[in-house]
Amino acid sequence: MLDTAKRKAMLRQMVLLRAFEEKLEELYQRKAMFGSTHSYRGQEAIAVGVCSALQSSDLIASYHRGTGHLIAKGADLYTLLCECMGRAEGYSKGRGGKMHMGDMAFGFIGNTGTVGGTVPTATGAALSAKVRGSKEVVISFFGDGAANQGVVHEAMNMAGLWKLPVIYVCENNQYAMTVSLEKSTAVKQYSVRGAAYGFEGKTIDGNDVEAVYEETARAAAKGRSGDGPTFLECMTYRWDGHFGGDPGTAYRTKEEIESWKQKCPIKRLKEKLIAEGHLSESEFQKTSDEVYADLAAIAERAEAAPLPKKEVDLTSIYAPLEVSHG
Amino acid sequence: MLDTAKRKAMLRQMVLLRAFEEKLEELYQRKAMFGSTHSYRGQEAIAVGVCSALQSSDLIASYHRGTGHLIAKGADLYTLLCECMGRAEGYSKGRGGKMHMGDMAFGFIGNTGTVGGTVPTATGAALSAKVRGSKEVVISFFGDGAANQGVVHEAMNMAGLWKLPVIYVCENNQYAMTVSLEKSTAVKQYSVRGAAYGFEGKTIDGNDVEAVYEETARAAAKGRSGDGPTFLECMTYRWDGHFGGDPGTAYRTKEEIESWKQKCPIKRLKEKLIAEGHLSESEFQKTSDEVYADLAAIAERAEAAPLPKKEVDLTSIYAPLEVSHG
Amino acid sequence: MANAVSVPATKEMRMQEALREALRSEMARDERVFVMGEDVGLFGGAYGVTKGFVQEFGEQRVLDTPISESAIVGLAVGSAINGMRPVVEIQFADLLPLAMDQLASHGARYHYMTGGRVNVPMVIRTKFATRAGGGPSHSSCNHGAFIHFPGLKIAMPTTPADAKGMMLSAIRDPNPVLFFESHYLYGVRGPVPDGDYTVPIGKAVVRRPGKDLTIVTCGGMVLKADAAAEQLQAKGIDIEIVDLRSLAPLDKETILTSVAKTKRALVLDEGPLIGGLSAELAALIQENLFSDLKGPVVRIAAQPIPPPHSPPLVDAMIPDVDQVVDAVMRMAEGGKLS
Amino acid sequence: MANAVSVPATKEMRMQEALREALRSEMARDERVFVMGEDVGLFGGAYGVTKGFVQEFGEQRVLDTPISESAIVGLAVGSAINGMRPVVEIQFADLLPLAMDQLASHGARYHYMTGGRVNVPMVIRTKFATRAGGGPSHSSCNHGAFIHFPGLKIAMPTTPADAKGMMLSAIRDPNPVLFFESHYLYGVRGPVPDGDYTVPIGKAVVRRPGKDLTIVTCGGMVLKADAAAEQLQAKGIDIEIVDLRSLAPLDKETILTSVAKTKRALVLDEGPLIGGLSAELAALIQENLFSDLKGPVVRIAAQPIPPPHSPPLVDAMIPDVDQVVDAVMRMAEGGKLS
Ligand SMILES: Cc1ncc(C[n+]2csc(CCOP(=O)(O)OP(=O)(O)O)c2C)c(N)n1
Ligand SMILES: Cc1ncc(C[n+]2csc(CCOP(=O)(O)OP(=O)(O)O)c2C)c(N)n1
Ligand SMILES: [Mg+2]
Ligand SMILES: [Mg+2]
Repeated sequence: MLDTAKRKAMLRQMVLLRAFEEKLEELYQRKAMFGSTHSYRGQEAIAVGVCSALQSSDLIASYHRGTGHLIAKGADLYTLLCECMGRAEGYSKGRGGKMHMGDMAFGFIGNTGTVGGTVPTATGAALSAKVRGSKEVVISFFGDGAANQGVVHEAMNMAGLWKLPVIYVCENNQYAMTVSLEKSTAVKQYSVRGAAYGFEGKTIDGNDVEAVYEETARAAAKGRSGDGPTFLECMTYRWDGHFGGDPGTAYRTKEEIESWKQKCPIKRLKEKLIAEGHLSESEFQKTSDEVYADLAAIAERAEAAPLPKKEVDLTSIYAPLEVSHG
Repeated sequence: MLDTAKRKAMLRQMVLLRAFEEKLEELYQRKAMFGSTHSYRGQEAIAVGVCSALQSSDLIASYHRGTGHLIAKGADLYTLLCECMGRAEGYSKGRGGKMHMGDMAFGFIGNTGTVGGTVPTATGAALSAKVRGSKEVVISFFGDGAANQGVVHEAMNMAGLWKLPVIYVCENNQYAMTVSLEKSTAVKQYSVRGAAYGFEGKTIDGNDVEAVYEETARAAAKGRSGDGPTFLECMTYRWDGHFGGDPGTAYRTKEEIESWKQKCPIKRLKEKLIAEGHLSESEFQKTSDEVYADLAAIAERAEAAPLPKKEVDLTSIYAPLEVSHG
Repeated sequence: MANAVSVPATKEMRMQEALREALRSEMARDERVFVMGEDVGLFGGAYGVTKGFVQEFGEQRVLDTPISESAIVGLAVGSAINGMRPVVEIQFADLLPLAMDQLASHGARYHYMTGGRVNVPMVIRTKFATRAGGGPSHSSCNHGAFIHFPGLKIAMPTTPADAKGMMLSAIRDPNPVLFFESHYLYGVRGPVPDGDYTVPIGKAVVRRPGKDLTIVTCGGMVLKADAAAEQLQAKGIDIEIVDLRSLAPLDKETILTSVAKTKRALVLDEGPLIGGLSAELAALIQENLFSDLKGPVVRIAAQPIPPPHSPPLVDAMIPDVDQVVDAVMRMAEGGKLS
Repeated sequence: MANAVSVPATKEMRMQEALREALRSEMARDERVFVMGEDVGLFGGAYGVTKGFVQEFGEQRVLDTPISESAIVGLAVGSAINGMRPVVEIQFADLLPLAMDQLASHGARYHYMTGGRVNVPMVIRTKFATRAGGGPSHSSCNHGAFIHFPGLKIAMPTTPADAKGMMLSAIRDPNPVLFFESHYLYGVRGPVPDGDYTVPIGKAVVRRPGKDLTIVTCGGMVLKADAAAEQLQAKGIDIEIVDLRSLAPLDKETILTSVAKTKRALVLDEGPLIGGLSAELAALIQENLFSDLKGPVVRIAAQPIPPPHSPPLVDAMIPDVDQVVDAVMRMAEGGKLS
């Protein structure tokens, strides 16, 4: 069972993830952020539950709705905000924006804007872990819409075949842009697809951060001991539109959105901790205020940071040759 | 139940398919055939069982091991042999060879040498049938190895979603080139994948032509009445190597090959008809001799047919514009 | 009637609207035409081109698809072979590589490789343009790769009128047509002829006549070429602009006729420099008109890097008006280049 | 020691053997190197390059894969990012479009788009060549499309020695290297230096020195160029042949130095004519050396059609020696082309 300190840390993390998306939305509105946002509000329990169950040597691969995963895995907020704002000090020096980053220094393989595109990357990282005999476990985060990409199928078949230490975390927020689940797939739950590749598939409540933690921990232990992949389908909902500027109401009813806001993962853990006597409303408020204030200060610094120079460095497309071949 | 005449016709067809592969092998050995062969010997019950259950307006899409499907669907033997030998009068005027043909005149959508490549094509043809409200059913033939291609997954998901009149006939001959099933997939039977796309998947004995017929007829009726696709996995074995020149013994034991030869689909139906008193050994021999002799005569004609001219027609890559858009 | 000379009636509209008008009228006219793609239904397509279609034509003919680019194109090929005229939306050009095999090795080759027995009358619409905020997966200009695959026709209209006219031609063409729509041009308004107005695939147009130097270009770059030509006019240099409109087949005649006249050519492309459209144009022109040319064919294209995210990096990558003006000044002034 | 001047010891071998030697020694030297692909295990790869590897290095380092080109490349990318040095076999170039997204939009872009934080040291080996019996899905030459995607390095060795030397360089390169192996050259024998012999990626070589005209080419076409040069020598025309060896990055210096000297250039490519390597070379040369050139850069490339099946059609499609000889005669004889 999770101890109180850990649960409080997870609560704080979820607040941070939410604060981050709200900050991005504000920057987007002010046109301080280039490109679009893809708000993670409502889905925080998944990134936090999963990443809290990992060891620091474990790895994650992410996707377009990826800011939450990165922060939960340990990204530096200033560097991340710089990248969102196209600053030279961003993770990708402004080249990638928030959809295109990667930094193995904190176990972040990468994300891209191609739906499903990093599922094979994550699977390949797990193959490396297996071949090297390391004990790393790799998380492959992706959305429900990504589950229908061909390369996802191909990668999962290989993972099942070679019993790779990878956990497929499908964040089923029930929509791919404007297309609802029932319009894009004939199955009720994507977790049935685990069986198509010879491994376990399970659907869980993605708004229950403790459940996400527990299932991840179990799947990770399984992966580490050579028992292969797990497909974890986490049912959830995005509160906001698909991207900045999309109110998200053309294809979803107000009632549906409202009903899911009631299932807020932050509210849920907070109320539980209060009910258990481990937290007070004012203590929560204080934490939350701190998180928001710290973030605001960092964002201000990032906004003041310089843009890259207007120049093309043609050598930037290749990594330099290593001097010695050992 | 199948009447005797039909079963005798199917027997004759299977003999023809076998004779055809043996003819190709002979042409290949003499270098009269360009490119490689992909022998269908041992798998004849599938093409014949499936195509015998179809109406002439139904369609098939095929793959590299495709000569059997085409003949069973009604291809002209002379034109087909011409194509195998790169002759100008071949189905594709010598452009495609036996792996690249198509002729809607007999319901043949096409085949290509890209493993899995025609599964979406077949599925799209079924989409057309549905949108037009025609009663066509489409057969998508492919091998076990093809089942792991991404586009196959994508197409099947759409077929399940839109309840398309398509039957996925997976000819599981247990090897993809030299790679055995257990080295390329974690599932025991590919038919479990039907469930991953919300439709029925079934594994049947692919060497039992009557079973193949019955299951196809059932699945076709289902497709015609709007109840969507079926995944029919037909267990079988190729007697020969993967392609001309491959003895097929580096990755398979002699015993395994021999045991499957005992399960010969032709022998099976023939012995059954004899046991039932509907056929005699000599009658069978006569049929068989006829088939071989006819084919030999056609092959001789095809071999004498001219090659295409050594010239490039740059206009050949586009279909000409239609005169009126009326 | 008094007014016997018919002046074609036109309406001002944006490119999206022109495309919508073409698609809509063709769906009404020909029931084989249907639309499929991600978010083309309720949402009306990522850029609103199919807005209202699902209401008008129903879900059977306006199909929202799963996120499966390869099968989207593959099913379009199959439905085209079996009698339909699919018009597919791929949300942006960066996603075309996902469908490359179905597009370039299947759709584009069926006619040829079946000896002409099978036709694939389909249209693949996609948006492109390198722009800030898009980044490496959302703003690639990869049309230059597709001209290398025989069997595809490729359209890239610049004006709303051409968008309508070429879309009608594309849908009616018995071949696969890859239809590139520039992000920059979606919002630009222009007159569009009413009714059944078609513009042939495979014909370029002289967008601006001039005598001193030809700029061969297409898509959004036509506007930059024109802005450069205005500045150059003021300096006494008279630019002719050839707008390709179709990248495959290329209209060699229009290109070569123009350059034979001006004797100087600059090719301007939004795609990356190496091995793309700009290379083909330069190679073609010098091959045919070497002795007429007063200097080398100069290429201005995007820098050969993946499309970046941050505005200054994008600005440094894609060709701009000043760059064109400067290059022309160098070409015209003599010295090594003349 | 008596013999102080070291003459590098060589062995005669075929290109497959040279590739096998390079791969094998590198797998022995560096345990991060592993091999994956269809039929690379027991079968030793479709062309025997990895014969014996599974016995020597075990199934962990020699992985037979399912038929899933996109994920094969995608897993290679992921394993490379996570510390391995994958060497992938894609059975033939026609299958690369299936993996185009993972190759060109993922593998090729990670380094750039992560601001240099992530490297993808992988090699993708593939076979190519248009030849009778292959047909539209088994004999495409599509290298010309890949040069258009920034971030890939592309190798195409001609000799067994280069095959070995470039394979060693490719495996050690921290970038994705697409390695094209010509079907025609697999069987050609040549001397291969023993030991740790490397040839840099990005450096062309003058394969035959000459003074009258430069043929810029690569892969199997180098042999045709050489045969043509022999015939031309007899007619008094002295050909210089530049063998590119690397298509990305292109070795502009070697190309331009040669043409600056000979003042005439013919580019010869096995890929289809439009928008590929031959276009890039012609554009590049005329752009840089226009005033030195005595005539246009002439392109000889495959006809822009899908690769056909029947021998006469193939023969008509791909460049042959006579065609090169004729073109050179026309270029050299004056008249319109000189
Ligand atoms: C391969 C690909 N196809 C289409 C798109 C356009 N697109 C961006 S996000 C998205 C929906 C993704 O849905 P899902 O995977 O469920 O993730 P979510 O946005 O719901 O988190 C689409 C269609 C894309 N980026 N990549
Ligand atoms: C996409 C693709 N990958 C690889 C190949 C090379 N190849 C040709 S046939 C084949 C095996 C196919 O196996 P399967 O689908 O089981 O069909 P079978 O040959 O057993 O009938 C392979 C790997 C190919 N033609 N296409
Ligand atoms: Mg979703
Ligand atoms: Mg098989």
